[in-house]
Amino acid sequence: MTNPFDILAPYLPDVLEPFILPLLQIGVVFLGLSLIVAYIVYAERKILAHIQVRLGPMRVGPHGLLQPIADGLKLLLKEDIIPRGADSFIFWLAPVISVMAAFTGFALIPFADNFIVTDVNVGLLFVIGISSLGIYGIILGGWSSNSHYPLLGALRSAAQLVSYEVALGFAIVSALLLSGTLSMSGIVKAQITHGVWFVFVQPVAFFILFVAAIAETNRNPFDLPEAESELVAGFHTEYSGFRFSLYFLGEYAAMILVSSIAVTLFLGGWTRPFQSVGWLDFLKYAPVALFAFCTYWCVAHERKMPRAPEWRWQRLMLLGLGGGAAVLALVFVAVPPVVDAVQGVFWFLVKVCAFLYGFIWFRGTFPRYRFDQLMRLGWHYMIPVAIANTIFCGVGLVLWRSLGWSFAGSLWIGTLLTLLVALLLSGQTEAPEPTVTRRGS
Amino acid sequence: MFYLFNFYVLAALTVISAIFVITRRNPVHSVIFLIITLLSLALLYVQLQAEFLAAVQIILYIGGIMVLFLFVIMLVNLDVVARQAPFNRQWHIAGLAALVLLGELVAALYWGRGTPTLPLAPPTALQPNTELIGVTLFQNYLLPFEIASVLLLVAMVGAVLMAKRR
Amino acid sequence: MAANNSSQFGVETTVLGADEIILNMGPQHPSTHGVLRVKLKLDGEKVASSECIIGYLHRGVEKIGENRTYPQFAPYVDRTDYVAAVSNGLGYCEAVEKLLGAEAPPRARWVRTILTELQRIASHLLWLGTHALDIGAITPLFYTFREREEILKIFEKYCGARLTTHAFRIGGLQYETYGGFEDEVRVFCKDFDKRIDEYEELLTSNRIWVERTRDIGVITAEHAVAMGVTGPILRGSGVRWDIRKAMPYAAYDQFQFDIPIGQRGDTYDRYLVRLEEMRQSRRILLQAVESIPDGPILARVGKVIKPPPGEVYHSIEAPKGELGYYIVSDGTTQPYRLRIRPPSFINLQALDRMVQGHLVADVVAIIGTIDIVLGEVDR
Amino acid sequence: MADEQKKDEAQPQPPAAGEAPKPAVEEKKVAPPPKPAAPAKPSVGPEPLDNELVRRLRARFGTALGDATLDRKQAIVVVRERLLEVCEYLKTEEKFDFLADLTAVDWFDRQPRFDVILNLYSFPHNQRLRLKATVGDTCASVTGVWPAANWLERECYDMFGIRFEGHPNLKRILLPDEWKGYPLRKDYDILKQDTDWIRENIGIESGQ
Repeated sequence: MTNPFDILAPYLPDVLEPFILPLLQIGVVFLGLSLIVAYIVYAERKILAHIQVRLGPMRVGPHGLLQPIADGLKLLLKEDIIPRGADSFIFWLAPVISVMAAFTGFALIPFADNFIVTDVNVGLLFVIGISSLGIYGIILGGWSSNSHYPLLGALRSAAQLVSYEVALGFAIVSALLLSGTLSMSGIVKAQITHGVWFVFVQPVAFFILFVAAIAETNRNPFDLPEAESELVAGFHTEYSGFRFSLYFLGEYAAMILVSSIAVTLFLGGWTRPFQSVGWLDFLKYAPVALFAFCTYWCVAHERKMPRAPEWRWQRLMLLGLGGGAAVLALVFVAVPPVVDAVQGVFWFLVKVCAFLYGFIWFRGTFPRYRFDQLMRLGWHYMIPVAIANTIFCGVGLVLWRSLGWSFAGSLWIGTLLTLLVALLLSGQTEAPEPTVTRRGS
Repeated sequence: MFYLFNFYVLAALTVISAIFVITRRNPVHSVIFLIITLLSLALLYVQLQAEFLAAVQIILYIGGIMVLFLFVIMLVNLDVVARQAPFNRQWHIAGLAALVLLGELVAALYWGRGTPTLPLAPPTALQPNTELIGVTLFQNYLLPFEIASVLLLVAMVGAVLMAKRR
Repeated sequence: MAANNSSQFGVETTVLGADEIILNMGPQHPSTHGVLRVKLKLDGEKVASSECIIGYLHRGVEKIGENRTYPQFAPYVDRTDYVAAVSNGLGYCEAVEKLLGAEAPPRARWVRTILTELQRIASHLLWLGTHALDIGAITPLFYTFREREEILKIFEKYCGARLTTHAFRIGGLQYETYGGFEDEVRVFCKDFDKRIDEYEELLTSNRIWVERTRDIGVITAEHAVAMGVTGPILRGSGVRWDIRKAMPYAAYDQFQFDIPIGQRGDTYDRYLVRLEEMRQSRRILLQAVESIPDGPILARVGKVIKPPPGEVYHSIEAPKGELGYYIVSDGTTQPYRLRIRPPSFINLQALDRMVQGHLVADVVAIIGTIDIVLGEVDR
Repeated sequence: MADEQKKDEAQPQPPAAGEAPKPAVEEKKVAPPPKPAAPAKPSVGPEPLDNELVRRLRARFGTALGDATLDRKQAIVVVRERLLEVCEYLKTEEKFDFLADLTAVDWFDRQPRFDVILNLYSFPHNQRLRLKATVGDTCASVTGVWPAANWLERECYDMFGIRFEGHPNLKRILLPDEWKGYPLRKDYDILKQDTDWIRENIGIESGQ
């Protein structure tokens, strides 16, 4: 549990001591996140493009790798429009709230066992509380634009967030019951002590958390607040330029935040898969494999590029990337402490990325719910199932603690009971039967 | 020193934004200042090392109740005249009440001068206050807690009933 | 709140009574498919009634028709329903042929059938992509456009144009088919069945899709007939009526195909009907491409088209419904009166009944399911 | 070319049943008997029509009907007056349940000036019939008979200025409400367009 920044501690003046280290970490997280967000947008465009048999960005840099930077510059340089009749102060404030709420939450996320800005003992509550402030960015932005599409989008968004927050809360409660602590790193440690990720004993809670997370971040199929066929762009219709990019940043940061929460609560945070299984130790060289693959990919694609001189920079860049990845891979292999040091962050990011991929995948696959259907799903299915799950999780815990049954087994009994409830709830609707006949004429 | 500085900043923020809450003409602005008041209160709780209270304050008041306030204000969509009209018309009575309260406070502080100050608890002693609150609520005061929750339920059902009847 | 809202554009709300609101959609709205403006009267959340305000794209095509000779007007009909230009051309050319008392030679009729069925598929593909997009599924659009591209390539190779093709001439065809035409149609048909399965995989059993379309915008058979609705909407309501069968034109009497019908008359049924129609069109294509007869492609209609006095009404089953041309000739080279019976225009009339009692979000789905092209509604 | 005169092959089935089998290919070759002897070459130009339907109509409405003709094998019946009654009869008794189209033709120097054209279709009989109502500038509205006529009559009013009496909402549909003139009349040409409206509402000078 040594914080890498503690090395600096002796050299700092006493008065500043409590500030410098967190500020450094905040800086790392903030800058890193901004970059990650930019590249998540890139990844989204690329993945969606490949789902939709397109290429996606290809022009700026090799395979469009510099596209996010170009986009960022473009957004910064665009004219900043405040609509006439808008409440300019709130119009200015709203995107800031949105970004702040999303970024502040990361202060409490344990990226690794030694990399967390501040480990508060009510960490989880704080993350949830602060991320729930993000809704103000949406409501106020929609309201202050003085236009109908944004207002409708904001109202929808607020109703949606408030509804799904309940289900989200109940899903979180079951993870809390299992770990017995509100501290984020404590929850991960509880999963290490139990030797099992909570997703394997509380799949229903995980599922509810996942669905609620999609709803909370206004992603497809719950992207009603920004349904472009109905509300143009929802609450940020009137925003342009830098303010718009702030919203964009906030939205994607919120996506990462909820993914991080889900990973911390249910997917074992920074631990590698099956940490208790000794012979899987070779998995710690997964970063090496990843970077080696990057090198291979870069080199392979460089060979496919045209030899024309105007492609020279693109080729050089790709080779440079590949070389960098190769160097990293070599360092990992050559210096074992380094590879051990990045384990936590690596696995954490891998899991978060898997989540984000799911978000993008859904966007490419699903149609959009109607508003009343979304509400019905939330209130009629998600919340009752979440409550049932919490109760049966408690029952399972009692079985485990008092009767001495096995941990996983007793919780699975609870899960099965929850699934029964879910089945009863969903039994009310019948499956669609095809009604179009072709024969005859 | 640092904590003192923090305290004064937060206290000033609380008071000033509270004043803004009642002087703004635009209800949405009032709500925003109310949020700031509540937020700085939450930060004051953090100063007192009552993190749980602070978190609950944020989640419940700021994340929940104030959102509904905003929601209602936007839905009701007061017309322009009503919005321009100040809703704090009873300056005199309010000022009088505030003066009385101030006098009371001053008096209490003045007469209470002699009582010994409470010792500051060492930070470590307060560490697991979440558990403490849990124990207090669910063991020592279980009955009042449950009664309070039933009361809230009754209020909610009543509100739904009244809304339905309309 | 409504300080700076123009009444013309975007959403405008006016509070009428306690729960009555007028909501204005369009003409510049992403999902009204052009410049349709719909005024919705809302009762709380539900739509009480609606009024379509159209004409933003009115170009006076019928008046133009009275001032052009018969062949000169043919390209204009491509611009009415501009996503199904080939079908428009077929209807017009056949109407004028009927007026002349001429008939296109068999080879021309076969090629016309093939191109028109390709156009039906293209039009339905465009509809499917945009309809799914309206309901929030972004991916089908790219899949359907991939296939539509193949069809447009065939059009381009055949007549040099992709969208407003002007593919046919009065009396038959101007161009002989290019080498490999049949093969390309065959290749397209070969893949196309699997491609429809792909769309179905994304949508048909998707729970969200079903919930968004099932029992939305229901129109019963009686109402559909009373409102003059034709095409897939009429068939979705369970009326097995298709002009290709009822009054065969071109070469449709030579091919085997079925007319799919729905039962409930809702958006989901219309979706299934259109998908099945694409499959049936593929069937027609496969039969037609195997049996194209040899022979001339243009009947003897003379250099100057000068029909004897009289009048004719000829209608075909366009992708969107019954597309009719009513032409009155006074014996000169220009029509005395030329009327286009636009399927979109008349189908749009049923919108009011279809949206009543639904939510605003459903209006988007219902406009999508009617499959209008504003160029044809407004002409 | 479809033969649209199949009067005697009645298959009275309600359209709603969805099972109405449509006469397909082979029926086309059966020559409909009531038609006057089919000419060897394609019939072009109007010729008088006298079949069961027309006789029934004449028996019922007498002089309200004008000529009945067959033009390019398509039946046309001229209605001079009592249009609404004729329509109601055709819909209820003769099962012309579908109004395919309603439009008008301006005969400029004729009195009465306009023909209102109603293209009817019967699902049970798979048969079309064209009614031609000769009218001045007012005509009875058939929206009560076929609701589909609503927009079609509005368009007709918009383009020809024919007033449809009894229409629930007779106002312009394609052109702006304040537009002056009726574009499809023969005495309206492009120089007569409403330049004032364009100047006021769009703020440009008309290019004509």
